[in-house]
Amino acid sequence: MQRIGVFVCHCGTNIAATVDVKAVAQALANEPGVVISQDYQYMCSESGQDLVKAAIKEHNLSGVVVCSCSPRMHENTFRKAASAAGLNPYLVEIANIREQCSWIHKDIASATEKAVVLGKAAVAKVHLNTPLTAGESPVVKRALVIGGGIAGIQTALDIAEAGFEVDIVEKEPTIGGKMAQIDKTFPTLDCAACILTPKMVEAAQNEKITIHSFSEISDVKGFVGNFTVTIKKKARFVDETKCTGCGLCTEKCPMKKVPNEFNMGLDNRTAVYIPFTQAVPKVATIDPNYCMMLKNGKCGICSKVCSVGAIDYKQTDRFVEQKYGAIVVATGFNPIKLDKYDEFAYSWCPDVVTSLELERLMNAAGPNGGTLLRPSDKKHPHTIVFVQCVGSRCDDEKGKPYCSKICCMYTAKHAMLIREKYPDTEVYVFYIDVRTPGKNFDEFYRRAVEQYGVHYIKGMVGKVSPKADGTIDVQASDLLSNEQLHIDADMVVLAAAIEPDKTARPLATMLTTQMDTNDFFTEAHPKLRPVESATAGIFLSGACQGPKDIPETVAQASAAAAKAIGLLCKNSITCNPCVAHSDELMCNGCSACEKVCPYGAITYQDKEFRMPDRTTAIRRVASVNPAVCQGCGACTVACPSGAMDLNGFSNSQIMSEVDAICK
Amino acid sequence: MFRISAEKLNDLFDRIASKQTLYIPVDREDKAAEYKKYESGMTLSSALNTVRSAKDFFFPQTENLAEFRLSGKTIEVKDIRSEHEDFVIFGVRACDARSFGILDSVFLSEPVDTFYKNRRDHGTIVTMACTRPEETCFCTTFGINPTMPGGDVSVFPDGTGYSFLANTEKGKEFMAEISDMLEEGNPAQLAKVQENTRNILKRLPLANLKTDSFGGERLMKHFSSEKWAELSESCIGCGTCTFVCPTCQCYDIRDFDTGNGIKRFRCWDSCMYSDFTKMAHGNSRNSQLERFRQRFMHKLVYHPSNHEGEFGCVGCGRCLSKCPISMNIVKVMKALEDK
Amino acid sequence: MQEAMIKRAKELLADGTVNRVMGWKKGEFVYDTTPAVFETAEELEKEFVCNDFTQANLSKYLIKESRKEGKILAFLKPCDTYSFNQLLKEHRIIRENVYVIGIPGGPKLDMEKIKAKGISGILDVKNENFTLKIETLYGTETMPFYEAVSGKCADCKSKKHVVYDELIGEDGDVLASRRFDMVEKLENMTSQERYDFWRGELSKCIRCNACRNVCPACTCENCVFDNPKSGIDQKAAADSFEENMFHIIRAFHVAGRCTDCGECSRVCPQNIPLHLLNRKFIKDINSLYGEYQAGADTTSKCPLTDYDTDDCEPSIVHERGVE
Amino acid sequence: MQVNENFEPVIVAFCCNWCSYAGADLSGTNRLNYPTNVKIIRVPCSCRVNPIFILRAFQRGADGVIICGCHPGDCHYTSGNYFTRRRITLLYSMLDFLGIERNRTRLEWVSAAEGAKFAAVMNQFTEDVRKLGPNRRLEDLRCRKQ
Repeated sequence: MQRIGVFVCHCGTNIAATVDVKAVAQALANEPGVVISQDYQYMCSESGQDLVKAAIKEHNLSGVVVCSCSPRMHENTFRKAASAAGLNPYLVEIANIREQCSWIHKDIASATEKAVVLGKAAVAKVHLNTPLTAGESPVVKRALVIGGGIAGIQTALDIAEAGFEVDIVEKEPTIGGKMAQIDKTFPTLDCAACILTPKMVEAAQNEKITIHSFSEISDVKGFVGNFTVTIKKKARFVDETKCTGCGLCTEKCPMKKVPNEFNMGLDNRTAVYIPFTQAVPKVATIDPNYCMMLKNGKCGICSKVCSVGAIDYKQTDRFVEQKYGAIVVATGFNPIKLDKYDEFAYSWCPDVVTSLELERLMNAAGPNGGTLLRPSDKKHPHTIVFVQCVGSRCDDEKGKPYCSKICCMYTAKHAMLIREKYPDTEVYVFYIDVRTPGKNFDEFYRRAVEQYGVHYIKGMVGKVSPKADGTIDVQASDLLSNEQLHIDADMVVLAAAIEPDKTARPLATMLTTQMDTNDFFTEAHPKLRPVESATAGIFLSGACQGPKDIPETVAQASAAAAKAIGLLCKNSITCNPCVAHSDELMCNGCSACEKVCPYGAITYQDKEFRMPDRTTAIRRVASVNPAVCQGCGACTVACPSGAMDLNGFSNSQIMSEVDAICK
Repeated sequence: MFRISAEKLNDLFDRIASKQTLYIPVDREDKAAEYKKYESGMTLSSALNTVRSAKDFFFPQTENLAEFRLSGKTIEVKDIRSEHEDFVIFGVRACDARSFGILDSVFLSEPVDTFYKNRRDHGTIVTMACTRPEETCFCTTFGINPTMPGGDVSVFPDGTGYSFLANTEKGKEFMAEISDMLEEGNPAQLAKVQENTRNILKRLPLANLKTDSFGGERLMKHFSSEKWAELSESCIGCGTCTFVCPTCQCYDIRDFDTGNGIKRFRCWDSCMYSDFTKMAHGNSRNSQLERFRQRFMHKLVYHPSNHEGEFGCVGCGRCLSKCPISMNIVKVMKALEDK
Repeated sequence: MQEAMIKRAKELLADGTVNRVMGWKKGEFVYDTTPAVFETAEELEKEFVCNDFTQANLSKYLIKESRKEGKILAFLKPCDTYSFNQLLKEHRIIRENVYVIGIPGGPKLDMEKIKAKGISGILDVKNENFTLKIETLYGTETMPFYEAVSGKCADCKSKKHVVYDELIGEDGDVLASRRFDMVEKLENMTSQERYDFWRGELSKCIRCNACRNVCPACTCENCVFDNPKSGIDQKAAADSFEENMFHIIRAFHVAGRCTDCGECSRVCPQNIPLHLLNRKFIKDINSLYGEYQAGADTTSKCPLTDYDTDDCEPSIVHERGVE
Repeated sequence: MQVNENFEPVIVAFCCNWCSYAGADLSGTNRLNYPTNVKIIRVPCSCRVNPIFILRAFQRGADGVIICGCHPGDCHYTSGNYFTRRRITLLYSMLDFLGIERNRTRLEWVSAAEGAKFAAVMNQFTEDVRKLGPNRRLEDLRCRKQ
């Protein structure tokens, strides 16, 4: 038999002025199971709480109902009080008779009547409350950062700084990402390599950081605090532990006609290669698509020249399994492919380039050693046209609906750098809008226009047509003067939209995190939890969550690191006990619950059961991981058999409240 | 024997209905027949039988037994029994009429089910002889004569009218009330109709079905028969056969919490259901085979064993036409009978 | 057709591909065929039947059968393959243990429709050029074939088999059926008329559970209406509310999963048009969330466990049609 | 339709803990009045509301049922209210199909900041239900108050 205590709070006059609290206490005293019903001036005060505690002990209460303010205010207070008196804190229910009764009603009689009903509903519910214990789950004190661009590096450094082990998994042979390819950075125009490479080295030298370059994630299991990740270390045919990065193999390699992806295919590299001088780790990699030894067993020069014997043609993919407490996703972005943009002649005219290609063309480590020359004839370009929003803010299938955010600024940067270095070159920028919010951004853009005389034209380029004389006819409209323009350009630079890396989607599936329709990772809350994914223990860093420039990326990377550190600091996580659970005897194994779970908390297993007809059967049944479940209850309604129920808000509890209210 | 011509039948109904509640079989929109409370202008159904049997009048699907009123911490028990009003069921076929006897043997034996008895005491059964049996009919298997349907009053249609014959005291009282509307009967015409019906009965596809292989003494033989597995394998475990059956009499007693108290009621139960006779230890019959076997063993073996050889089936054929997967007592009997 | 099926079944039994055959068994009359499992060629020869009355959907039996020793051959009509696929999708059937032969579907005949014509004492029904020649105890009767076609076949949605290992006969196409006409007709009634219609129908319910137990989507280990722990268990509709409750919740639980096989209405002893409830959900899903046919494949997302951020608001219910 | 002046509808409001329940609290904090007929049941998310609860409320004597959740896109659990929207739309449509008065059911999105909206919604809904009169089509006679 239940022994329920009811405690009605006056809240000074906040409640007592419109609700006859004594009448409420009296009415609830008559409810089945209620053994004591009291009212008090301020139930949340020290002495009020003592009243509750004393009653719990004196009457050996099995449940407590407090009729007071919103549970959002003091539910925790009274749970703690109950706990202190030896009653499970989840045997406390609050009837909200202030915010949802005394404060909104004026007539004492009807407000009192309503308060009684709310009290009865709480009593009915508490009858069915069960003691709940918040579970604890240990935290593995190691973090995984997926992606080794500036976001990943910054996150890893911050986590390592806090004293935790952290692994970076990078799919390319070197970390550094897109920033390593960039020449100068806006709005300060300092050299990207100069600020990035020291960080790369720092990451490599930090003893808390392990870099898995040329590696991918192949499997993720587990949950917050306790992920088990399988990392695929792709065969690079060079023993990382032996290679000194001397580069002799790359010099001697006879296969020299491999498109160099670091320079956006604008020049060539060898089959055995180190992507760039400051690569980290500075280890050679053999490209099996081009290496003659790997393709047909003829060559082997690199192996002969390597003084440390690092070349290993027999190397295969290796799989490493590691446990992590937190995972940070920093998979970054890529410019979209422009092969569908026939109007810009990108596919067939070498002098129509993307902005990232321009970065390489202008970079001292690029194909031309830093001198801006046209790719086609290596001549100095005198007229350059920049086209903004290529594929950004697009409604059609070719492009992306969103603003890529960084293009306005880097184009201003490019224009300014060109005008600075080659004053005889005319620069035209066609734009829809120039968007420059950000510290010193608009000033930067205005300098390009005012100080450097860049021609900004509001309008869209309609057609880019390469001409026989080597120049390019750019046909465009000037929306402000409302006229059609033809510009004879030497080069055209397209500001291609950026999109999440293609590896992000399968990764999101493995991590059971959510993505938006553009494949950007969805944050747990757009305003209040911007660097956490909705899946506990998975954090977001950099452009994988949305387009970002470098300062924003670094800021978010550190924020993600802070969140990860916050998690790793704990020895264990206290789980919310109000989570779903499945009654295996009723579960059909139909997977409906799993499909609506936003957290991937539900898994299935085949279990042997003794059936009512005395046979045994193997049935597929759901089980909920209480450490991952957040208690939304979506699964409980998706489940047709009612096998899935929610602690603290069970079907029977809610129905008992319904019954009490409608009675 | 007294007679009324067909065109005056509704006048008769009006008369009866002016004195007590009258139920007659009428056609629904889907052409299936059901008993309805008579209202002036209703037409008697020409269908052989109703979808639901006439047992509903004495043993309704749900029936309130008691009430508990709850106020605060006190409980008050309320007896809600009241005397039932007199009523007449018209047009009951011979099979259903026999089923009342089978129900009586259960409900009226000690301890008497007073709810059932109350309804039984106040009901007058006016039966109707069959003239056009269906292919699913096999009442003769159980010794029922559909040309002499029994009940308190038997009615015999002859094509142009109906002859009435009182069989009981209650029947005679009923006849007395309507005697002024009746004329003298024509026994010769009636005999011709009955002769014709008897000839059809001999030609029925199930006319040769016999009960010789069944009865209490065959218990162990049939109980352990290997045929049950095959017979029950496609049974979906619904309650259709039991709910349309005129002799199935199992019920469950349940409490419904209205919020202000408890309403205790009984409702039909089906031995085909997986939770039938579920007790604290679990269920006594856990497989559909056992449940299926129970139903037919009850009708063909246990019932005659407990009730002086009377089988628990009247051959009305409802389960034959209504079982979702067309498994029925005839198939069971044919599978189990001595070859 | 029946001969070809028996022949093929015997071959597959003989070569060990399967050890059982799921089909239909002859009854006392032409129409009372029963789903059955056959284990030998002799049984097949003697009792296997496939005729105008073999309507029962065999898919649900395969939940249990596919968990038994060895592989079973199942003859599935087009509509049954949808149910089969849906059950595969819900992990209820073990595919490897079933050998599916797709057979042509209906139109099958409904005995009740013949009897509704006042034809009684039926001994045999023959289809002669789409005229039914019906032998009865009271002489020979005739009626047009199409007037006896069962409700589920009259509204046939597809003659295409969505899953099979082999076919007997030709595969058909998805049809443009007019199956939503009656739903639409009801939608265009006034609220009061709809209420009266459904009260009239649902008040006939005797809660025999035939609709639920035959339904290939109702495969719960323990139905909420049988489970006292659910708090809403009921054995009989003790009040009109409980009639509504049972049928609303049952329709809701199969919404997005119901393939519209029509078994619920076929088996209802009281002829309640229960399929209209399921069809209402299907029609709503199609019009609000995009065309969706449950069971058409095993990979698509069920509309009720899926969403679109641009989904319509429930206020659409308040705004459209007739109040 | 005839309005019974003395009829006081029973209205059950399911509110999600994170947005609408907080919105209801805010309308209290701001002393924005709505009728006492409305009684709130707190659920973690609107997607916790099982159609069974809604029918149960009508069975037990509710005259109107309203569900309130976070605005689409703002769900604390990211996707809960999207599921709610589909489920409840279909359920309400089914109730309408069965001839249950459509104004007895409602779903509204109320954020934690929308105390005024919460009060306005409840005032409107109560008025709509009051106009409909007592729920007779989906009640359980056994539960009717004597």
